[in-house]
Amino acid sequence: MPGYALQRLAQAIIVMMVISVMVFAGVHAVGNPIDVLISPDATQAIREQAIRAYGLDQPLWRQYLDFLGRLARGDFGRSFLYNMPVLDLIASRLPATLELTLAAVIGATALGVPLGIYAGYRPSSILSRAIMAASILGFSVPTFWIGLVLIFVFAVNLGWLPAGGRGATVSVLGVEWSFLTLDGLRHLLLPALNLSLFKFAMMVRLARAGTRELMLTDTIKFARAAGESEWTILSRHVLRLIAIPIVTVFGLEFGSTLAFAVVTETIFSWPGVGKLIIDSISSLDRPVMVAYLMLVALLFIVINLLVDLAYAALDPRLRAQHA
Amino acid sequence: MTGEAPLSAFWLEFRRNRVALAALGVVATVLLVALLAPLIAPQDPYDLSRLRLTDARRPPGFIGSGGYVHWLGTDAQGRDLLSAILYGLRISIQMGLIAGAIAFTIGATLGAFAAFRGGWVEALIMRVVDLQLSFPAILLALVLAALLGQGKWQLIAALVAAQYAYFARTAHGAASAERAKDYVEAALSTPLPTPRVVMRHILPNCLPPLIVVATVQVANSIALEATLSFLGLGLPVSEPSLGMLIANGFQFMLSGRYWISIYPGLALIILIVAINLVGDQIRDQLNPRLRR
Amino acid sequence: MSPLLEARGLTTVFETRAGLLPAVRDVSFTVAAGEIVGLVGESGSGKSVTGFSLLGLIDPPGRIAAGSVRLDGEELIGLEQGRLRALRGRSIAMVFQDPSTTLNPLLTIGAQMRLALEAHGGRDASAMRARAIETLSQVGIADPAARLGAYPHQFSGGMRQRVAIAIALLNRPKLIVCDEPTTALDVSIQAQILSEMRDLARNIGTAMIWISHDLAVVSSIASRILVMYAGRVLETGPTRDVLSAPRHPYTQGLLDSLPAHATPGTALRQIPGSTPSLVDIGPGCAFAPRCARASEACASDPAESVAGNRRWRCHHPIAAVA
Amino acid sequence: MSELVRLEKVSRRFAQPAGLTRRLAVAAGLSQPPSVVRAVSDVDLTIRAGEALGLVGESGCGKSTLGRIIAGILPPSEGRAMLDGARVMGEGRRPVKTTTRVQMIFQDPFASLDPRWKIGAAISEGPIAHGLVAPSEARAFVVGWLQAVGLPPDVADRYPHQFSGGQRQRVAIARALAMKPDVLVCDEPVASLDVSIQAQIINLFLTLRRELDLTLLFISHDLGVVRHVCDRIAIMYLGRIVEMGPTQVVMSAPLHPYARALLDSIPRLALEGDEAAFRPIAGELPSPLAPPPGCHFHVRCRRAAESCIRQSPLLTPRGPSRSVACHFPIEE
Repeated sequence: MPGYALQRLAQAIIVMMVISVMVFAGVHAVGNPIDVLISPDATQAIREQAIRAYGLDQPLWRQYLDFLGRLARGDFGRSFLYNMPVLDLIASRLPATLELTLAAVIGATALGVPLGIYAGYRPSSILSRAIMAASILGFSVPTFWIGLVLIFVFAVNLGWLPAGGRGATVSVLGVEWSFLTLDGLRHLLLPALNLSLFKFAMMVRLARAGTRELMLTDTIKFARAAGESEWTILSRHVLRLIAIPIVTVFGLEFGSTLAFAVVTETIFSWPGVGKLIIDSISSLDRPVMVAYLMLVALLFIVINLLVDLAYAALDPRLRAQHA
Repeated sequence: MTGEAPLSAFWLEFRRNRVALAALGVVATVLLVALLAPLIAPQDPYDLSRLRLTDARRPPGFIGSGGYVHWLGTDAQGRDLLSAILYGLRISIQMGLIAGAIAFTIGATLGAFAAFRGGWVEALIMRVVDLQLSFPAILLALVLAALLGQGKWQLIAALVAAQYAYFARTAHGAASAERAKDYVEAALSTPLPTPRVVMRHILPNCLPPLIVVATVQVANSIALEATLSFLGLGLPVSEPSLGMLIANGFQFMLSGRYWISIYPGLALIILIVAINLVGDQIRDQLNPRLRR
Repeated sequence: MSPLLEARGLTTVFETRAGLLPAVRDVSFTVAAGEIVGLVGESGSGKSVTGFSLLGLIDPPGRIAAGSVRLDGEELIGLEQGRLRALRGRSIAMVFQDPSTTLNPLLTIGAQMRLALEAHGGRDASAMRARAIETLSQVGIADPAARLGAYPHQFSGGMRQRVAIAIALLNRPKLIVCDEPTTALDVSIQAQILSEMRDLARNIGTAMIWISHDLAVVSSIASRILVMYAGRVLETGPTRDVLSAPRHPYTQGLLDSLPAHATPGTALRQIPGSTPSLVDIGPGCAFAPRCARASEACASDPAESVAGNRRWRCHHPIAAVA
Repeated sequence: MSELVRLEKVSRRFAQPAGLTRRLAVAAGLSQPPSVVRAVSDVDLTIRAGEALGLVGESGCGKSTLGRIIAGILPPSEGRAMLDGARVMGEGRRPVKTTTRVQMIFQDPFASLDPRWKIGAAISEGPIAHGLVAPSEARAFVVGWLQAVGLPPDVADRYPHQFSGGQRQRVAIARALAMKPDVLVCDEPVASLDVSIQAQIINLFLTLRRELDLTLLFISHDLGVVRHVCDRIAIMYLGRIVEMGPTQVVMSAPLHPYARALLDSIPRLALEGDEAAFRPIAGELPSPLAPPPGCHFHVRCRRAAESCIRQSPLLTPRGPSRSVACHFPIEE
């Protein structure tokens, strides 16, 4: 097991290095940030001064090494646009995104898995067909359009819920949270619903497909032949057996939900990192882009590691392999 | 079992699912309508000289200066929405198909190559593919769209980069599975040359799962392209795709002019849902674990 | 004395797109308490479906279309689901063919045994544990207390099948349906399990229905035998009598097909043709198209003939040996 | 009879595939190297022209691997597989089969035919590619082979899924024979078939063997079938041949304790009123990943002594036609 853990750690470090090169090389190729930073009327002297100030006159590999060194010190540079340390900027935006993403993924799983199991257990019932129709829609309809419709129906037409913003927040441990106030919850509901629909559809499909295949297996027939009740079979056998693919997708989807938050945050003016990255892409705010991509990559690696650990906890066969 | 080739037997089974059949009909109709858009659209929405600002943002049913009915209303530039949607569909489908075809070719080749080469080449290729698969497509497309700038081919490149990995993974899995089957061993032990066995036996048998991925991915590219356009990173404004139409209508939504965003969205959804329904049926039919 | 299990006119059909598939047609037999009955047939003969029908474990699109199954005097067909569930595992249990797919790979053996005990009112943890250890040692698993914490993948195929048998035995059923339980195992392991099951049946008095395609396996364990073909029982009787002097031409044909008793290198007396598709089965004898003794009379369904403890369905049976 | 197939010290290892970082970890000493299975170790074997050799054993004994080495599907890790004095497969890192004179028939006729090819095309593909028949004459050629295996000519235009298991096995036989091989390797060719169909296919083998003067390697776990078809038998246990000799002699009076136990554990039809129609072997089949040292069978063997743990017995001749690998063979 320690050998396996070291192996995974080495893997993670290699991946991070590769990603840092790709991110740096990729982002460097985006336009010329000086054009954005400096007014076109600025004198050549001012231009050169700015270029030196941001280290843009150095050769590429030099910039990369500097960049790595700063990363190691936790210094991601300053945002060109907001003129503040990138890390602080992201830290101030991250809780909003995490809150939104967690609400969406947990909600989608908590609702999608039971409904999916039901749809796989009774594939021909009317409710199952309705669930599947909903999931096909959720799977197909682009997130941004659903967001528009939600705003149109609930905010514009019915006026029940706010169309954007984060609402009132409460500060806990120096971080602002929306879900602790009623107003915040009202603001959270629509964007979370919007973001969760795709994940919900995915969970339903996954749980349904797994259950449908399982119900035909000898494992389930054998449990029935032993006289176990349908509830026992669903809760003790089926749920355990479909947990592995669901945990995988839960992990992977947490990452992609984080990414899709870009869309939802844009529509609902949710002040998270998604909106930040869109703004930084359109304004070529290089340090923000780099930091955001590195952050996402790091999150992915951590999530993948957690998923693997969860696997080992769920599947005794894997425990044996890694021992 | 009657005397059909595998393909016609497949079609017979497909035909039995009426929902999937209807979806296939919708896909065909939308394709046809998009193809014939210049002939059936009441207006050429890209001809700016014909647009009248007095016709802008009119509700469905309005009769504009052109003297014909705007069945779905008009947009902020005074375009007939129905025409704009037909032309938009054309662009969306074109982008989806081109990106899908390129991603299919690159991905399937890479995956099949990895499966046959084996060893560290396979390990490396599949590692990269897995890594990329765990990275959200939208983020990748966003960054690429930002890097490469705006334009049709830049957008296609972003879509391909976001999607080839699915094809590679599927092709690798299918080719590895087929390779281990007895009929391949039988062909190799005849002996027949490996390239011939790959081209004539293995690849044709890898096609079905790839086709499933292709249907889903074409639908995904269309959605992704719309999303990128919506975020302002898509095609140039002069030839709006469906995503751009929706984005342009967004600001009028709050004032109750829903049609500018809603109708292009509906067209998009009908197309994507229909493709996914077809893909689902194909997938179910190919799943050996659901057969008895 | 009334038999433990009595099946009368059992008919199970599958509704497929190709048409109504009669997998089991009008099957009648009895099993006495403590008796081992062998159910022999080729693929598609309906032997497994018969076994599953007894436990009411037929999934759609299949259903039991007609007939009666009485276990200890209680009618099982049409029984309410809750009551049927209470009987499964407690009165009638089942062991499947492939032990690598029957056990849940994610639960320990102990947990799976506990679920089976809890299904029939098991509450006391230490009593359940004791019972689990007892049955595991009955099926020949060494150090059963330690093995309770093991997962299925930590057992070999033969050991896994023993665990499955132990789970079937847990609630002391009166009858165990064994569906090809040794087919997936190697011959040396098959021999071990066969001899253990024979001793078990003798020691604890459990009746068994042993389903197999292998005449030799069935003949080594069952005292009575049913030969099935295309959903029908063609011949029944004491194993030794049926195999040494079959009355039905199909039974004879099966025996002749075995190379074991032929002179090496000589042509076997084969049954021509292939097993019929169940969709196309007409009203007459299903074996007639492959039968050397068939005549026009075989276009009609042969009634069951009885002589002593033997029964068969044939218009032209092989004459009894004097 | 002249010697046609010859295996010289043939071994075959299989290693679990390892990922990139796993390899790095192994190289750095952080991780155990992946486990290696010796599926076949040090097998010497000859098959004479016209002979039918039966290869029997339980799962994991390496009989299928050995068959694939002779059929030129797998290269041996060590040693040589020769057909008529020439290697079956070429040399190098990725060896390819160089002869058409040995063909193979597989266990599962549902998997051994390409589902997308009409069977006529499947039968003629190899012969056309190797110039055994001109494309214009393929039709008549296919019909000839279909008739030889007892199928009507009009089935050439059908797909595999339209056939029953027995018919597919006939097609597979026709496809192999159409290459005009001298040696036919049959890997459990009747194991997945029903008893009544088994008899048909066995009869077909007997007929074809006589008519075409074929040399057979017949792999099976069913001793009854092997006894009926084969002149000579080789019994394998965990990668090694433990006993070899004329079928009748070996089966009536085996020398190796494993051969004896295997024969005893097969149930016989209880016609004679003998209840103990079989006698089980004690113990489990050991994992091929970690076979016991010395003679692999010693842990289950009643005759085992200390020398059986220390030294693995070599296959040594006993009389003119038999050989056995045992320190303490059964003497009659």
